Amino acid sequence: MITNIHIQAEDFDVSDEIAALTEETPQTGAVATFVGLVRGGDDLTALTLEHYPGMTEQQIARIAEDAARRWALTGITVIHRVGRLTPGERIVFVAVAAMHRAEAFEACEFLMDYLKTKAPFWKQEERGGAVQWVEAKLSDDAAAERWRRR
Amino acid sequence: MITNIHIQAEDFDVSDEIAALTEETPQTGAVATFVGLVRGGDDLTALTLEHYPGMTEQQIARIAEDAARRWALTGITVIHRVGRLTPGERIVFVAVAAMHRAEAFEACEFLMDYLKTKAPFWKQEERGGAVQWVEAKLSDDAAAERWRRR
Amino acid sequence: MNVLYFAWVKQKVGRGEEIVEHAPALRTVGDLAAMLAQRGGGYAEAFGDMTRLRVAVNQAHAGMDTVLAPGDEVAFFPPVTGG
Amino acid sequence: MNVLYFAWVKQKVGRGEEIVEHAPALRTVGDLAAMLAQRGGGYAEAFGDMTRLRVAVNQAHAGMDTVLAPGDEVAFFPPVTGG
Repeated sequence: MITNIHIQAEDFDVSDEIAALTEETPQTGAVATFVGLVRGGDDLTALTLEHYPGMTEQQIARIAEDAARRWALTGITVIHRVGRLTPGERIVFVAVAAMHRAEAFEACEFLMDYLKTKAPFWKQEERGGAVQWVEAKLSDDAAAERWRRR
Repeated sequence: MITNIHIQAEDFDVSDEIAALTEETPQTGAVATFVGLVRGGDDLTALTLEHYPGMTEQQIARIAEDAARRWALTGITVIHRVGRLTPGERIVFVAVAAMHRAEAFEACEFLMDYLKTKAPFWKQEERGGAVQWVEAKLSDDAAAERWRRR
Repeated sequence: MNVLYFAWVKQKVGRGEEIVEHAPALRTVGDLAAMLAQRGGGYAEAFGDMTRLRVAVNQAHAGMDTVLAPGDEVAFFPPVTGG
Repeated sequence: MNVLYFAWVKQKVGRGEEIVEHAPALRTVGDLAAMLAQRGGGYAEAFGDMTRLRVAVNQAHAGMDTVLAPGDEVAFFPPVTGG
């Protein structure tokens, strides 16, 4: 099992990340990925993301280990950007490689639900000149919660 | 809703395909993708894929329309390669863009289940010198079947 | 009618497509399959057990009892194994 | 102890981190938060309603009754809003 976790200001290339994940695991048959983008509209000018250096990486590593225990996986990559991002820019990337697709899809969704609800990131929105911290959403909590019952 | 469907011998670039899908839809916040690779091991030398030109494209277009009716999506790309492919090569790609991640994930998995079970593709395996047609798997049928009940 | 063959059906009959004249005796897909099986050789092998085959008429999934018309495109193939 | 602040907590208290000497009166996270609230100003705003805050001790999620020790890293922040 390969695990890559990066918290970074820089953008990433999805093709390169998938290649890095699958090149060393010839048994991989399926790669499920997720790319989160800054959604335009509603006058949004930019998002600024902050994290807790050290704890964030550690928490994501723990979640990745948990996923690897639940499903038969060959690799996981998680990239989360921080800093100021404008509409259309990539924020988050999760790729899960496995022999079969069902495992790859489930683990990818599981990791995203946890990143959204448990990993220490905070988001600030700029609309026009005004800047405001984003409040946590209950729908995201519900998405993460469903994995407990399994 | 943007829909791109390609049956082709050539390889594709995942980053380019995601960019093409999201560039014109600023409301997209989530892109779920799936990449299927020729799995190495078991002495597999190559796969050769055949399709039913015309019917295959038409069936996939219909499945994409069905997905767009079931979930709030902003775009779908399906690429399926045909011809001879060796271990590690990409066979199939599905990308689903949506405002929110749950819809993108579900529709991506739905499309993959249908591609595996209903779209007119046939796969031949080469192991050593021997060439053999792949038999349809019941587990794939079960995966596609679960979408009927929803 | 244009009759198409895919995968191992194509290999057994030795061709990818052929023209078969529509006739009263070929009312349904089942009639056409039975006629093809009677040709013997690779055709008999391909069409001997119709439970192993799937069929499409005019690019839509069909069955043995689907009624044929002049100009139809009829395709015979094994269960699909995509992705 | 090293005390860290993130997001709007950091903005209200006007700094990202500070050293707070461990003391018998600061037995738990709740004691530390109450002491910080009593400083008034931005601290009072940030720590006035502890239900709005989350806390980690040594980079693990913790609660108001978590017991503190010298050298602990204590972080206060709002509920997370990642991805």
